[in-house]
Amino acid sequence: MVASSILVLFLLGLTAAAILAVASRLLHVAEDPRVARVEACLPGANCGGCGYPGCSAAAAAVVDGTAPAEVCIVGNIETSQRIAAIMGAEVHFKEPRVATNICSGGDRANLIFDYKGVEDCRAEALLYGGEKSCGIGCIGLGTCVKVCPFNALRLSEAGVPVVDWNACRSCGKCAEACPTGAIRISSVTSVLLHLNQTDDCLAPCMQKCPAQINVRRYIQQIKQKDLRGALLTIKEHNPLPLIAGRICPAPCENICRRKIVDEGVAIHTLQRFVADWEMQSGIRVPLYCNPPSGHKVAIIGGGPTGLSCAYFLRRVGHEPTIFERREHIGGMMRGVIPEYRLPKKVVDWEVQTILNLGVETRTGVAFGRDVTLKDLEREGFEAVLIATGAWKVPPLGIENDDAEGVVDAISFLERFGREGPDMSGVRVVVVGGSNTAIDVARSARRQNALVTVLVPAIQRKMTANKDEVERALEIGADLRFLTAPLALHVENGAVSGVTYCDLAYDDPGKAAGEPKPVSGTKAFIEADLVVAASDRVVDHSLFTDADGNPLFKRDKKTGGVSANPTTLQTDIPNVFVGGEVHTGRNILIQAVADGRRAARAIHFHVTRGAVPEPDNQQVQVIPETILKNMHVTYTIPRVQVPLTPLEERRISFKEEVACSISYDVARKEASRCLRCGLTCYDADAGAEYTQDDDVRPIDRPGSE
Amino acid sequence: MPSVIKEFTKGLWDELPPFRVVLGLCPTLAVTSTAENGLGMGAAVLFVLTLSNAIISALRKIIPGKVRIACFIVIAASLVVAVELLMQAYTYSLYQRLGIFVPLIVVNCIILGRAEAFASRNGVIPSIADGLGMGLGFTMSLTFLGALRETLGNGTVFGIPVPWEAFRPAHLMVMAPGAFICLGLILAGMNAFNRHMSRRKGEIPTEPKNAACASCAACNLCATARKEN
Amino acid sequence: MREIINMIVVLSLICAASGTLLVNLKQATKARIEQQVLLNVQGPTLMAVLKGCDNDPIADRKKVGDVTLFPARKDGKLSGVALEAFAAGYSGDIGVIVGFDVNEDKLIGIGVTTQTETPGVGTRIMQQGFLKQFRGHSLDGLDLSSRGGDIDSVSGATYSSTGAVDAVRKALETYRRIKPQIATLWAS
Amino acid sequence: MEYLMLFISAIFINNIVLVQYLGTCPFMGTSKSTDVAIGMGAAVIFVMLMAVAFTWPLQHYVLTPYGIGYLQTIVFILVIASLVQFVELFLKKVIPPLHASLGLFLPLITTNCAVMGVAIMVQRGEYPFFKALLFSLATGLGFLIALVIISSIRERLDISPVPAVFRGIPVALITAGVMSLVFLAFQGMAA
Repeated sequence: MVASSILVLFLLGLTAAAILAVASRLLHVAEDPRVARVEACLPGANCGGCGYPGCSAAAAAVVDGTAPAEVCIVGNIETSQRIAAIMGAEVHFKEPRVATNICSGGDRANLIFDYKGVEDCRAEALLYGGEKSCGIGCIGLGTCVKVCPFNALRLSEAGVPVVDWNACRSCGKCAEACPTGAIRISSVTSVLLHLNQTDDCLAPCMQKCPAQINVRRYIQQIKQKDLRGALLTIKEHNPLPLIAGRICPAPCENICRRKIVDEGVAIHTLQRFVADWEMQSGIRVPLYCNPPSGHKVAIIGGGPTGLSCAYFLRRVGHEPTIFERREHIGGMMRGVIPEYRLPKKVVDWEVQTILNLGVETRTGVAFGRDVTLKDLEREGFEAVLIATGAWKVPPLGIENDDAEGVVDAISFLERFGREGPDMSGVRVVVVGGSNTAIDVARSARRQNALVTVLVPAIQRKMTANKDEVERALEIGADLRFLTAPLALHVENGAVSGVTYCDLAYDDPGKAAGEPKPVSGTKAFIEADLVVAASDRVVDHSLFTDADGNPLFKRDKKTGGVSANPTTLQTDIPNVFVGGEVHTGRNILIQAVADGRRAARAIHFHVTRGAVPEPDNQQVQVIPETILKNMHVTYTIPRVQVPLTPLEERRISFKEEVACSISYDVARKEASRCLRCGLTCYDADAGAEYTQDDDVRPIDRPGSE
Repeated sequence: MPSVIKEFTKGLWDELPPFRVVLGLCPTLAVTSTAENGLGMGAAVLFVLTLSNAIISALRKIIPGKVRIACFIVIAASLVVAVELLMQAYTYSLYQRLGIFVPLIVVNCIILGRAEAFASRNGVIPSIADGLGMGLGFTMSLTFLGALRETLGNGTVFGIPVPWEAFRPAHLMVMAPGAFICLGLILAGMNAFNRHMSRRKGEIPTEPKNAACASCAACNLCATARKEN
Repeated sequence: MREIINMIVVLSLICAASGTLLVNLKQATKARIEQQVLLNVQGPTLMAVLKGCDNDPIADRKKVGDVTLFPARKDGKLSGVALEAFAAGYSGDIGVIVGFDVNEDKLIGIGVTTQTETPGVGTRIMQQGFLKQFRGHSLDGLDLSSRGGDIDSVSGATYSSTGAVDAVRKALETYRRIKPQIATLWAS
Repeated sequence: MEYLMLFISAIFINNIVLVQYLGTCPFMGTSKSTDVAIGMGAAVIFVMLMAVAFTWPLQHYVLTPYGIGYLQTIVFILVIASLVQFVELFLKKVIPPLHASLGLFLPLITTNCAVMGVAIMVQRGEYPFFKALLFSLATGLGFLIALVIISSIRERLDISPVPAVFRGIPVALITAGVMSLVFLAFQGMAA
């Protein structure tokens, strides 16, 4: 037994080892050793996000050349680099991506029924799209959490998923599983260039803002003391918060749901507060930019559109160059808009922030004169954005409108729009009702001139910002509403006075349409200087080819250069147009919005060769988001922006009229925000300020 | 020296098999119909695990990689045969009750798992500490489970009747369904305890990570598990 | 190639080493195991069959040829012997211990030691209803009633009953064959 | 009839996982999705047949004649481990598609006590060769069936409101307990 035991085991071990050894030789499958090495670099989660059935399949594909080194979407750049090193290939930049939840409503949404079933969002969605009345919101059963192979998701207390961005590898499983699209995979590019869609969770303010700023988020961030986050949120869609916070007429505030209860949230005041916080800190919050892609883009015009487009192009990784006719970047924001509304140092700071990202500039170069489309193409620019603005003020179109003493508003503001010669005793007549006209009136008045403005509308219908009109009246400008000049009187070749008539609307109650002259009315006013500020139009003389033929079609409605309204692409495929040169006279935030829209189009043009139309683009305010009744618990008075005292304003250009608000005031104002979703909102907003005297519960009719 | 103590104690709570690290389910379920069986099985595993860890870590430099698993298995199997012989000679009735599960110790994933994960990478002393700790933890768990099932199913602990007259044992608990259900409840209890602890520490309670993976027989052989380590 | 040889050598040597170790352990424990097996496997049945003896039949066992005999003593006097026999049942062998009264030449009783019969069917041969038929049975005419004897088979378990009876008959033959030696075995 | 009874008994009455507790580790580990469960089940059937086919002759022509039955454990596990490794190499070279579908599970099976258990059980039951093969096939089928059932249940459990502390393994174990209870009922069939 002794011998047999030892022998049997020995022989067995020998046979087993021998067979395995021989088998591993004979049955050796010739495998590219690189497959195993590449596979070792991959995370091994077999998530399938790359489109291959697993990590080993992806590794095989990399080795046989059908997949690039950056095949793995969940791996980081190091993964790609290691694979590239094995394959001897160069690694291309892969933009980091992450899952994001767009729904912040959670369990505050109205229920249309009570769901008691399989705990899976997909199952619930089969029943009328889920128990929540909102069709796009998070259902909250956590299917995304269950499918996440990286444990990067959890459900918050409010029942919406929270992404751990350190753990998320953007494999896309959650987005694939989510039946409502509340969770999406986003990247820097997709966030920056996303255009509002009807299936996004859009509060009314976000729909109304031309730049589509995520108002809800940045106001919440202010409330949570995350000013840096708020700034980054604003800068996702608006690179000029300092400027927009000062001169934007804030269409968003007009549509704010809080207006149903008391007054709209002071959205643009808060924006300015955040932007001022950064500027006053003196340190620029770093903005993430993708590394240079090698795509060069020429931007003609250094105004808000050009700056905005350059900013977005640079952040998504392209290399824009701004060509500016004047010596300074900033367009009308710098030099035309007066100092007391928009100080030059603010504009310079903001411009510098953008240029610091790596935007090149060439000043003193005028399009058409110093550089042509051909030159740009030759220099290697793959796309061109025309953003030259609308600088031409049309003549008054009345008798003697070319006499001495008649100037256009832009020239006036450029020449007199800063602390200049004393204009005591000079009688100035301004024609027009736009912001430009009011700026002229205020600047002249501050230099002690006697100012009369002939406004072709009633005060409510003026295109100028309401506040600015107030400011003009405060310092003693004489605004004559519903008037229009008839003729200029000339003495010794110089203008001496203006005759004007009254205007009237067809229906004075509604004040709709263009007011018409009332026959028989006639008045005269003496004038030493007449400033035409009725409108600003696009100067098409810039856009001609060598033979003098126009380069672009003219848009009949706006008078600007015609282009596709979504992509801003002109008839020349690699030339895009944006801002006032496309829309005609418009507000600053529209220019910023156009810059971003153009950047999106240019990005797709240079990377894909074609510009896709966005899906479900939100163009008009979504009707279901306009609520009739709301049940809000507390009313909190809107913040009052402190103003520079009238005395100082009369004599000085330096002081900004509107001053900054304090941190505590800003946070209190932020707490007024109802954090609206598509249909849901926080009824208890501001509950943390109930101790304050000015915060009162709203008596709800029928609640007793 | 403290590290040796750490290797020893981790098996007693942090990586307590099979409750914290779900390993070696077959014997856990099969032989725990009484506390005595559980204790016996645990002791057998303790013996094999400690010695196999010691031998494997001593031989770890000699064993060629390709026949690594085969060598581990032979070593473990030899020890199992030794245990079989010793049990037959000294505790024959226990040997009979444990039946087929004595030779099956060799395929208990704790043995190979520790060999691959620990003994083949560490020195002899830490390996022995690891084996002792894990083995003791396993023994305690099995004895506990056995005592629980014996109480519920038979009304006795180590054959001594529970001093509670009105107690009517549910025979089901010593049969197969009882084994599964008891273990399930204990694991749920562990989860509840962990959540309670992490909540007290102010952490966010997390799902036990990869609980299913840990229960799989072959962590040592499995590509996914290797990458996670 | 060196790697392969190394592989083979190491594995074979480990196997051989473990073989050496185990065979020695086996040798060392052999006697004890044998006794333990008897004590635990045959023991309970044996004691049931040889009820009332005042010695330890396992300790006093003796071998005749390849048959192990267990003596039962009462008041120091040999009263009976028991031996084990096997026969094929429905599935696998059925092991039966048969006790013989040496003084009166009849069966003391039988007990089943090992069986792998169908649970609930064939296993009924282990119940008293079947087993008691053998108690005190004479050495002759022991067979199933279907074959002309007086043992009733367990209904539905004919194969198992046959196996058990076959085993008893084998034991009977052995007993007859070695009976002459029995008296001298425990002479002292 | 005898073989039919053996077959049914091995699949249901003495189901390897739910009644005999063998192979519970892979039963818990690979039952998260039905696809994986089927792959694992198929691989187990295959390896069980192979293991019995190799170990049976070894027991009857080497171990028993030389009186070294006590080495059964070490011999069997060595044979099974080498066999699994060999089969993996073989499939990879000769039948790559089969390797692609079963290959992942093969290494898992080395430490599957169900395979080793069956090899030992056929020896303890002293089955003849053909019967042993049949028995191992039936046992493997029983494993497959149990695995497929529990994986289907667990797929449903994943989307059911299970209390947080029971999520994952605990509820799977309790499910297995209930299934085991059901399989206990088959024992009545034999009586």
